[in-house]
Formats: sequence, C-alpha cells, structure tokens
Amino acid sequence: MITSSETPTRSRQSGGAWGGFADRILRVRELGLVVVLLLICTIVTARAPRFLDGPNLEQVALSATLVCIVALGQALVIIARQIDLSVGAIVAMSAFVTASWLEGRPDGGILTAFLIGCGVGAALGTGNALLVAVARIPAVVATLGTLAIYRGAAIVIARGRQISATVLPESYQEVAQLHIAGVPLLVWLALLLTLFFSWMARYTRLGRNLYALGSSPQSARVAGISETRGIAFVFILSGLLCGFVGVLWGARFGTVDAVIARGLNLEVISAVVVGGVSIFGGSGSVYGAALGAVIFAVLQNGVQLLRINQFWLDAVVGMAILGTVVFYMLLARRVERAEREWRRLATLGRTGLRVAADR
Amino acid sequence: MKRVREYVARWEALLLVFLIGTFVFGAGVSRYFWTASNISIATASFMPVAIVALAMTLIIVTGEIDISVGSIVGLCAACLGVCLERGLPIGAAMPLSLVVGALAGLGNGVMVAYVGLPSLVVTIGTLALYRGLAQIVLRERGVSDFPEWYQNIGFGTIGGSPVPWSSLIFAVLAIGFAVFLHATRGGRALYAIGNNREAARFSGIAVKRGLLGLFVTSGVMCSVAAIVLTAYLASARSDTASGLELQVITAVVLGGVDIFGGSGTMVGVVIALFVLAFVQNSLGLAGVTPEAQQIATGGVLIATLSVFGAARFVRAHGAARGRFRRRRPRALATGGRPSGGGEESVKAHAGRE
Amino acid sequence: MSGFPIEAMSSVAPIVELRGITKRFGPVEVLTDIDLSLRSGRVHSLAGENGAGKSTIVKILGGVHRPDDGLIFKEGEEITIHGAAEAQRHGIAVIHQHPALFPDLSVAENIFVGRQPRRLGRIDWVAMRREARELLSGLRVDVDVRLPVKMLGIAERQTVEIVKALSLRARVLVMDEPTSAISREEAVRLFEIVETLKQQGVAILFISHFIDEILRLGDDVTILRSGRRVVTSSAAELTLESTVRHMVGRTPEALFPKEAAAIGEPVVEVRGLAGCGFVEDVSFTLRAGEIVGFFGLVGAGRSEVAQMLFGIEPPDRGEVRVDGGRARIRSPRDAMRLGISLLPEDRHQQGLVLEFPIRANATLPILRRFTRWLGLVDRTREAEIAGDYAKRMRVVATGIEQLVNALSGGNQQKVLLAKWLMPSPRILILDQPTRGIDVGAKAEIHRIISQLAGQGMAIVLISDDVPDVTAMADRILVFRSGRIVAEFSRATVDRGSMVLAASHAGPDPVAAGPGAGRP
Amino acid sequence: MGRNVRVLVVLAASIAAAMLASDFGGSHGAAADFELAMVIKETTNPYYNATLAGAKIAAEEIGGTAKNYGPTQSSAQAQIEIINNLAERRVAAIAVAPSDPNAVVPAMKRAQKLGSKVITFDADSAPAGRPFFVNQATTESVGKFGAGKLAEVMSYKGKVAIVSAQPTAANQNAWIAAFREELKKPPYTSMQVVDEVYGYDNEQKAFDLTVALTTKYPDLAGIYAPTCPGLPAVARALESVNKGKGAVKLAGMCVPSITAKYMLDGTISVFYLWDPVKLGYITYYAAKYFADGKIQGKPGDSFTIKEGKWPGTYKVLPNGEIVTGGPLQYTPANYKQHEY
Repeated sequence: MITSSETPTRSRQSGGAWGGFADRILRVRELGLVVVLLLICTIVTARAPRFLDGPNLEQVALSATLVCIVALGQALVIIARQIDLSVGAIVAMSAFVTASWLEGRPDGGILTAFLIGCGVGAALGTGNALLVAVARIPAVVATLGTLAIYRGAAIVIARGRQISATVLPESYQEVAQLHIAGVPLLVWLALLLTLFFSWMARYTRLGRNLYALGSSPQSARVAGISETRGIAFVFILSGLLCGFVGVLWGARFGTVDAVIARGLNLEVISAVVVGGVSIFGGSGSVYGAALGAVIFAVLQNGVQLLRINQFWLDAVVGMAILGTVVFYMLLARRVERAEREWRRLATLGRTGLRVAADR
Repeated sequence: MKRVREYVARWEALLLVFLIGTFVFGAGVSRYFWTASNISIATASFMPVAIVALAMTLIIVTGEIDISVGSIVGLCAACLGVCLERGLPIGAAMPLSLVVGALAGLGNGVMVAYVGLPSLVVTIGTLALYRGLAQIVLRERGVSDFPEWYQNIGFGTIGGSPVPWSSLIFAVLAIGFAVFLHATRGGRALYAIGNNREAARFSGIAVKRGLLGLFVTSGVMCSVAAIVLTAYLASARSDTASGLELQVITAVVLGGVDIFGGSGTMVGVVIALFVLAFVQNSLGLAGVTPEAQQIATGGVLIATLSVFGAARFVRAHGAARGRFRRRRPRALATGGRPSGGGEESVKAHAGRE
Repeated sequence: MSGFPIEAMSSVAPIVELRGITKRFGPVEVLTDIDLSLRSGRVHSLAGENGAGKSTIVKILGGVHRPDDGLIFKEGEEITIHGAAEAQRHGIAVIHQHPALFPDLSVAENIFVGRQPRRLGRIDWVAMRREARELLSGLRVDVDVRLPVKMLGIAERQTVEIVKALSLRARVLVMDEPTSAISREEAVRLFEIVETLKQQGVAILFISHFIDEILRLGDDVTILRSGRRVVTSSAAELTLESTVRHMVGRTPEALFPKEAAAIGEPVVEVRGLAGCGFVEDVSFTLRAGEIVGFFGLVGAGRSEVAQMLFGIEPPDRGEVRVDGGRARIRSPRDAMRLGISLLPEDRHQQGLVLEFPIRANATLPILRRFTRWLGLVDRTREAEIAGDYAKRMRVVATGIEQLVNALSGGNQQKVLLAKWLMPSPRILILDQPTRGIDVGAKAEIHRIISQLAGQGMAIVLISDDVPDVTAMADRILVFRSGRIVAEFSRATVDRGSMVLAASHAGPDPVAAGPGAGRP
Repeated sequence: MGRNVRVLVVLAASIAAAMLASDFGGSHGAAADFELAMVIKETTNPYYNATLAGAKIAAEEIGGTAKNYGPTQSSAQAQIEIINNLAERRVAAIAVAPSDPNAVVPAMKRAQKLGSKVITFDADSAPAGRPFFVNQATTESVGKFGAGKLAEVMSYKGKVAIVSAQPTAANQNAWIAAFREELKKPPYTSMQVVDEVYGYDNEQKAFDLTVALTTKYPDLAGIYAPTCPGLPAVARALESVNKGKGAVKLAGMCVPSITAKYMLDGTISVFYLWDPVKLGYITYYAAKYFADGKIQGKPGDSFTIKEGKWPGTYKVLPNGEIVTGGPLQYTPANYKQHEY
C-alpha cells in the first residue's frame, strides 16, 4: 500500500495556531475600519464633545447615507473588477428628472417619483453596461465618456434651471425629515440596503459569481459564469442605486439642479477603496464600503469641529486614501510572507507533520 | 483581418481627415473661423492640455495612468502664486515650480514603481492630496499682477505673427517627445514595457526606474503647463486646472493610444489635440453651449473606443484561430502548423493575408 | 502491491475507453491508433517523453481537441466530447498542473462555485463548509475550508480541484503531471488521495514524468513514444529499466549532434548557489567551448539557477566567479556586462515582445550600441545588423519588419536566439531553446549552438529532452528538487540512468515517507 | 489596403458634403444687428436668467438682442474661452460678470482690440480690462445692509458665522469684508464673527458645513450667507437640526424663486439681494449706447432713459462704475413681484 493510512500528515485546522492567525488577518480589514472609525470619533469627541450631540450625529449619519448607498453599488462594481466613474452624473440626471416631474404635483406621488428616479438611473446604468459588457470598452474610459455625456445631457435638460423647495411638494421634502424610532428614515433605508446587498453578496449565487468574476475572469469562464451578464448586472445595479439616491438627494437638500453631486465619483471610490475592497476585484465586502462612507462623513464633520482649516480637508482625504491602500498592501505582503515562510518550513520537513487538532 | 489591422494602423490618417473635416466644419459655421487670430487663440487656449498630454501619452503607452495631472498643475500654479506674493521674481519662481512638479511626480512614481501600488488608485489619492496642498498654500487668495512679459507666454504672439508663444513651447516639447518616443532607446523601452513588462525586464530594461522617470516627467510637464496656464489666466489660484485630466486622457485615447498600453503614436495624439481644440472652438463660434460641447467630447471618446473595441474583438477572434494573438502564448507545437520553419509555409501564410 | 489483484483487470469493464484514436495537426500525426481503457478503481499511468503525445490524450479527454479518427466509449456507448462542459457531463474531470481556481474565494466556495448549496433561497455556508470538509476528509485531507485559495500551495490547490471534480460526480479523473510542481511530501499526500479515490471506485489516468511514480501508482501502464502506443502492461510486469527503454527507444534520432570543439579555460565558476526558495548548494564550472547540459524535470531548479545567474532573481547565498573574478549580478544589465546572455524558457512571456517587429525584438538588449547623441537610435545600422543576424539564423519571414507574432514558433525562437547573440556573449544560457518547435528548426538551432561552442562560447543548455541533451552536451548535470544530483560526461552518459536520476529513482521516496528522496 | 483608401475618400467626401449642405457661408449678418453677449459666471444659476430677462426688456425698447453665455460651473478659464470666441465672432458688445477679476482681463483687452465693446456687470474685473462697470449696488452697501439687518434681528449681540461660496469668488469676498468691517463699528461691538466656511456653490457642502457650525457653536445666534445656491441649503440644514424658523437668525442673498419658502417659514430672517432685472436692463442700455458711440464710457459720462421700464439718468462715477440701485430686501409682501 502506498499510504500509511492512519496518519493524516498535514493539518490546517482552523483551531490551530496558523488557522487562527489567518482568520484574524482576514478579518483585519473590516475590524480595522471599525477601529479607525472609533479612533476618529474618540479624537473628535475629546476635542469637541458636541460631536456626540444628537442632531450632529444624526446629520453626519444622513450625510453618510447618500454616499453610502452609491458606494454599495460601486463596491459590487469594483468587486467584479470594473469601475464606474459616471455615478455623480447619474445621480444628477435622475434627481433632476424626478424633481421636474414632481414640480407640478403638490399632492405628491412619491412612489411614482421613486420609480421614475430609479428608472432613469437604471437606464443610464444600462448605457454603461452596454459599453462595458457588450462593446467591451474598458470601464475606466467608457464611464469617463458617459460621465461627460450624462452630465452634459442633464445640463441640457435643465437649461440652467434650479428646482427648489418652493415648488417641490411638501410630502416629498418630508421624506428626508421622517423618523422611525427616532432614527431618520434615510438612515434606515441605507442600513437596510447595506444589509441587503451585504447579504446578497454573501448569500446568493449571483453575489458569489461577482466575486468569482473579479477574482479570476478566466476561471469564471471555465466555471460557466457569464462575464457579460455579471458585468451588465453590476453596472445596471449601480445606476439603479444612483437613481434612488438622486430621488433622496432632492428630498434632503430641497434644491436640485444639473450640477449636483459633482465629484461624487471620487468620493465614492475613495470610500470603497478605504472600505477594503480591492481595486483589482474579487475581494472586500459591501459593508466595508459602507463603513468607508461613514468614515469619510465623520472625517468631514470632524475636520470642521476640530477647527482644522477647511483647506486641509482635501489633503486629509488624499492622505487617507493613500494611507489605507499602502496599509492593505503591507497587510497582503505580510500574509504572503507568513505563508511563504510557513511553506518553507513545511518543505524542510520541520513542521510538515502536524497532528490534527480536533475541531 | 489585415484590413482591420491596417485600418487601426492608419488611425493617424483618419484623424487627419477628421481634422480637415473639422476645419471645413468650422469654416462652414462661422466666417470668423478661418482667421489668423481665431486659429491663434484656439491654439493658445488648448496648449496647457496639450503639454500635459505629451507626458500622459508616454505613461499610457506603458500601460499606466496618471489621474492627478490636474491637481499637479494646480499645485504648481499655487507655487507660482505664492512665490509672486513673497516678492520672488517670476524668473526664480518658474524653476521652483518645476521642482515642485517633479517632486509631485516623484511621489506618484515611487508609489507606483517601488511600492507596487496600482497607478489608478495612487493617482486618485494624489488627485485629492495635491489639490489639497494647493489649497493649503494659497487658500482663498487669487494672485495676479504677473509681469507683462510673463503673461505673454499664455496669450501673446511672437512678434507680429499670429503664432502664440505657448504653441512654440508646445511645438518644441512635442518634437522632443515624439523623437524620444519614436526614435530613441528610451521610447523603444516604453513600448516594450507596455507590451510585455516581463520580457522588457528579461531584456535588461530597468522597468522600475523607467516608470519612476515617467511619472517625474509627467510632473514636470504639469509644471510647464502650469506656467503656461497661469500666464494665460494672468492669475494663480488653487482651483486652477481642475478637471484637466479628463481632457488630457480624452485627447490621448482619441489619438489612438491603447488604454492598456503598448501602442499609439505621438503624431496621433498631436492631431487629436488639434481636432479637440478646433471642434471646441468651432462649436463655440457656432454658439453651441458648453454642455453640448461636453456631450460631443464624451461621444467622440466613446465612439473612438468603440472602433478600437471592434478592432480588438476582431483581433481576439483571429487569435482564437491562432492568429494575431496578444500576450498569450500560442501552442504552435501541438496546434497550428508544426512545420512552420519551411519557406513554403511562410509563403502560404503570407498569401492568406 | 496495491488494492486490486491483477486478475481483476479484465473483469472490470472500462468506464471510458479510447479505441484507435488518431490525431493530426496539419500534416503531422501526433497520435496514431491509440487504445486506452480507464476502469473503475484503477489507476492507469501514462508514460512517455516530451512530445510523445500524452498531453494530446489529456486534451482529447478534456474536450479541447477532437480526434480525427477513432472512437470514445463510455460504458460501452459511443460518445463525443466537445468542450469542457461536455466532458464534465460525461463525468470526466481533468486536474491540471496549475489549477484554474478563484484565488480570493475560500476553499469551500471554490469547490461549489456556481452551485453552492442553498436553504430558503440563501447560500447555506454552514452546509457548504460541512460538505466541503466531508469531501476533503473523505480523502483524508485536512485543509481549513475557510481559507482563501490564494493562501494554499499548489498541491493543496490540486486537492481542491480534485474535490471539486468529485463533488461533480466525476468518475474519471485525468491527472496531468500533478506532481511536477509540488514537493515530495505533498506528492506523498497526493498518492494517499489517489489511493482513497481508487477505493471509491474512481478511474484515474495518471500522467507523470517520474517513472517511479508511474510504476508505483499505476495498476496499468501505457507507454507512448512519438504518438504511438509502445506497450500497455500491468505495472508489476515493468521495471524502471524496461520502462525507460520503452520510453527512449532503441535508436532515437540525434538531431545535428555537437561537433567536437576545443574546451578551454573555466569561464564561470559557481559555488554553493542557493535561492528562489528551494535551490540549494548548486556548484559547477563552465569552460570556454563547452556545452553543459542541465537536465531535469520542470521545477527541478534548472531555470531558477539560470535566472539567478542572469540577475532576474538575486541569489540568497553562494558565489559566482566569472573569469576568476567575483561577480555581483543584481540585474540583467549586470549580467550582460559580464558577457552573459539568457535565452529564457517562456518565449512569449519572457522572451519576445510579440507586437514588435523582428528588428526591434532582436536589438532590444543592445539598443545602446546603435544610439547616438541624445539616445537616438541609428535605424540604418540597427536594421543592417538585425538583418544580418536574422540571415545568419535563417529566420524565414517577409522581412525584418514583420511582427514576430506572425512568425512560426521555430522562427520566433531563432529571433530570440539572434536577440541574445547580438550582445556577443561569452556565456550563453539556453533555457529549453527547442521547446515547442518543429524538427527542422530544431536541427538548425542545434547547428547554431554547435557553431557557437566551436567559436569558444561557454554554453549552458537547459532541457528535459533526453536525445537533445545527450547529443549536444559535453557534460550533463542532472537537477532534482533544487539540487544537482548527478553528473555525466559525454563519454559516460547513459540515457536510462540519466532519466532515473532526474526522476527520483534511488532510495524509494514514496515508501520512505516525507523527507526522503533527498540526497 | 485599396479598400482602406476608398473608405477614407468616401468619409472625407461625405464630411465635405455635409459641410456644404449645412449653410456654408450662409447668412451670418448678425454683426449688422446689435447683440449684447452677456458672459455669466455659470449657466446653472437662475440669477442670470433674471439679468437676461432685464436685458431683453431693454432690447425690446431700443432694439437688438441679448444672450447669455457661460460655463456650467464657475471657471475663469471657461469664461476666457467664451470671450475669445465672442471676440472672434465680432459681437458688437460683451458684458462680462467675471469669476476671477484678473484672469479675464487679457481676453477682454483682446476682444476690444478686435472691435467689440467690452464692459463688466454684476462683478467687476480689474479696472484695466473695462471702461466701466455696471454695478447693481456698491460693495459697501451690500455688506453694510446685511450687517445692519442681521444685527437688528439679533438684537445687536451674539456670535455670527459666515457661509461663503468659493474661496476664490471675488464678489463674495468683498461683501464679506464689508460685512466684517461694518461689524467692527460701535453699535455692533457685542457681535462677533466666529467662523467663515466655504460651501463651494455646492448644496451638499453648504449643508454639511452648516450642520457642523451649529454643533461647533451651540450658542450661534446668526449666520450670514451671501451665496446663491448656498443659501437654501443653509436654511434647509438649519431646519434639519431644528434651528430653523428663527432659532438661528439667517441673513443671506439669493433669488426668491428658489429661496422664498425659507423666508416665508421664518428660517431666513433677512433675505435680500438687489434687482437683477434692473441690472440687466441698465447693462443693456449702457452697452448699446456705448457701442453706438452715444457715450464714451469715461468717468463723468451719463445717459438718460426717457421712456422705458426704469427711466432715469445714469452716470459713470469717477471710479468707473454705474450704480443701478441698492440692496433690495424681499418680504412676504413683495417677493411675488420678483419672479426670478
């Protein structure tokens, strides 16, 4: 017989030292985010205790929600190894279209408004999907192009008009003011969407296929996962969520024009990257991206409260992005090195025989 | 097959037709288009973008990208402004701003080449960082009162001729970059890196040093653009040139440079720059709104990419039959034509094309 | 020696059977009239030298190629296999040497990707992990199913691939050289797994370069040579020697053997070189006019030594002397300065820029020589010299401006050779220079190499092709597991013992368990 | 290859044909008619729809046309391109509302050299660039007005924060300087300006900054927001943190069409601007008369509108300005008359 059957020679039990170490490192991303978030909160609170005031926290949360919802879609896009630079323009377009539909309807029709906004968003997302998934234009440049086109189209449609709280129905504007159990409706919505998409990414085959696509498009092809459908899905979904945010945007700020949400794309991508989603696709989590959005919202509020000059904000954001990507890079290298060292020892036969610990 | 390849290879020729078409269009929509002063001003206004596009071409040829160019221009402009405020003569401020640009590029380059981070992420980060630095040094101030001779760089023309000074700077740089890319060892190395980084390394090309050099060059070009743009605007502010990267990348891609690296020519990019400049100018003369121009620019970008996408598709399709495959080894030993060494089969091969 | 008695062989009906399979690529017949039966609970080993046709059989079973002639039967019924999906439907799974998995996904997910177990519409992770764990423990493998695959070694990835195949109810497992990229201990584990699979009634086609593995693991052995089945026999009836004899044949054709050349002074002396993770204690001397063959299987460390000498991967330890002086080689440029050229193993990834014309490829390392002030390239001289070399190498092309991706493999290889001869090296390292090219081109490249040695160049010829090495090399160093394990001179070389030395024959590594098999 | 050449030829021919089909060399006699090109800061600001409306009223009265030209987002560089283009078109008169007072000067000088009459309105450039500036209200009067009215509703005491637009917006900076200067004077000594932030003409930023301000200074009594897209966002932010409806007194400048709601519900205590329609109206008159040679644009020149919407005599002051009026406060009573 070939095998000395009674000894399983190699072990990698999760209960073992290595397994625990690996697990810890794998969880470090989201855990680290929570730590960073708490750290920022602590620093801000220490210097400006009013940070914790109810209305302030509520508003910080509300600021985070809009970015957060867009970031959910963007996270899935990036997980599938793509990128969507046109998000801000889609938000503006759907916000404007929705607001102009609502303009003549003082009695509401809020649900229809949401349908319209989401429809516009999904339509524009489909435009991106066609270019990237069907025409196979690299996402960076395709969405750079649609960014210009969508924004331009929004401006043409708006013709310099602003739609303001004065003409928008009260019921629409109240959407942003509604509270359920003391927490604003928008926050609930963002929370629900975050939970839903985190769930979707983790607990549905569709979600897992996106990870598979991002991790290795070649292997995905072998496994029979449709690249075209996956990519189209994420772009349409991203558009849809942008459309949804467009509707909320008008409700929250009360004024809508064609140039709102300018620069939102970089803000969102920063949140996603800082949230631990690898720009190369395949890894990261949706709720990490949501946490990233919260961190940026707290950071912006904190910079104000700490009386740091406003002119420092962009530099701080830039440092935050670079800092986190370097951190993740070092982390990945460290895991790799630990792994290689472990392999070397194993090859030398020193730890090759490790008795399995019981689970 | 061959036709599609030729077609793409002749992109420059097609662009030239575009350019002529643009001139015809411009002359059609406005009788003021074809005047020396209009051509002169349309050229001058596009020079900052054009100067940055030169370095961007090299970067994209190697398969990298630099999103932070607009912010570096802003940072260098802020540097010029601060120097002027402090009473430094502009002659001394310009070299200083070149140094600032080089350092900003160095930052990008180190992160990309030596730390090994993806250039897209790095330059998105520095896009915010460098703009932030510009805001920190210049805050709300706008600095003007630049000397007349300096302002001439942006707007002024050479002697009595309609040739703007800035276009002279661009012409010299463009020739320099074109010669570098197409006629020197360094240029060859960039194409090699863009096509096959591994093979470039095995051929003794210092890939990391090359990339670092490129990003520094890009920083310096941004600084030159800042000098021209500040002269053109007669004013230095922290928000100078925000959004410049979009126009630059559009021009480079329109010029036929493959966004994945490895191919493209400087001639194509230069023609594309002029196409964009005169399309915008003629639309402006026709009274078309800026947003319509924006849509047109985006549309041109998408259309260009679709052409390239179609070409790439055809090429990939050909690769499935063992022809024109990119980057993937062909299994010629087990597939294809095992007796390819002979004269005969090559003739047959050529005949099929 | 293992599970089933030989007599059982005929009593078990084959699950999959190949009958009279012939495959042609163009005018060349790569498989001729092959019969092969894969039976439940039995391992069928496939042996043969490079180019014998082993991988073509794998591709036919995997649905990549379709045979030109002959039939495939599954449980007595004729089937066709068109594409990977169809192979999967027929219960045939191919385990590749480098598995196509998702590096970021966990082990459990990789096994179940696209068909994760669900409960109430959601993926049941607990069940999925449990099932994965069960499948793995069914093979007595213990891997944390939550680890992302990128943190596993190749052997473990193969295991994942095997488990994935099992979970897809594969009844025939084709293992294409699974052991060539993994360590001995890992190989031992793999064999245990194979044993378990046999007990589960899976039919296995096992392909390996390692003859001892073939004999120990296989119940039946088929030996191929030049696309023909030489023998099919029970493993017990074969010995190492007879197997090697079948593989090598009695009169292998020697393609343009090396002409005698005066061997001069030592040019390169390597002492105690170690690095790349597993290369240890490599020492040798290389003399002017000498061709030294590095023989060994893929992953034995030959290419790694070459890359350390060329500055691609700096060594951890050891000393390299060139012309008696200690050499510090940190980059390819350092190596080129010392007169070293490396023709790399992977022509497409490391050797050539496929989108460049012949001219630009050939002159890439020495462009410096054609540059005038400001780095301008002297195109005329470049074209002249490139044309010169192309002619000398007898590259067949429409001209030196033809893109290399339009050339045949042999001509590409000649361009690559021209590229690395242009620096006028004194030391030339050729890593598999004749891999994947046709006979004519091979002979020409051999002729050139021989000429170069005659001119006093010191040459390292890396190959796993036995006739090539024995025909060309003055001395042969045999590599295994990162070390030099044997040395033969031109006079004393014996093909059989060379092959044995490279493929772990010696103290029995399999029976002796982990750690054995190392000198 | 032959096919290729054919493709190119066909392409070129079709482009040429398209050009010819479109009105090649057609009627471009616009130069004969008077056109006032109004180069505005941004096309998305409804304020400039009001100035254009004023100019159009004037055009009805004395002939010619008026048109707005501007970038979608405030940018000096984009304005320069526009001025250059207009100059190339030999537009009779250009009225510029510069984003950056210095950046536009060379382009304006160039346009003058090419024959256009160039003036400024709404915001001034460096004096070198223009003969005169049609000013809606002097800087001091705008700042002073805001300070005085805000002090009144704040009972002359408490902390004040300022929400501005772009840090580089010259107009805003000047008004704020005047506002701060005014608050240094005796009646206002118990008021202090505690902070100044920039909303970048971006609703989201202005909103978030206002929230942070109210958190940072819980005893904040007043906010001065002389920024048009910013003011509604500031008001909405105050309402969101329950400091609206007069809890924090808000004074600001914007157009009624998008802001009136917050004035009506009391969140904006002092809501003022000037009459942008009148500004556009006078600008048109001044530009037309200047182009027709009826005035030279030198200090001391004056023109009279006899019959029209806003009759009167307007004079170029020694500092090169024509002042068309002063601050105009909107109240629930009068805002309906100002439809812009």
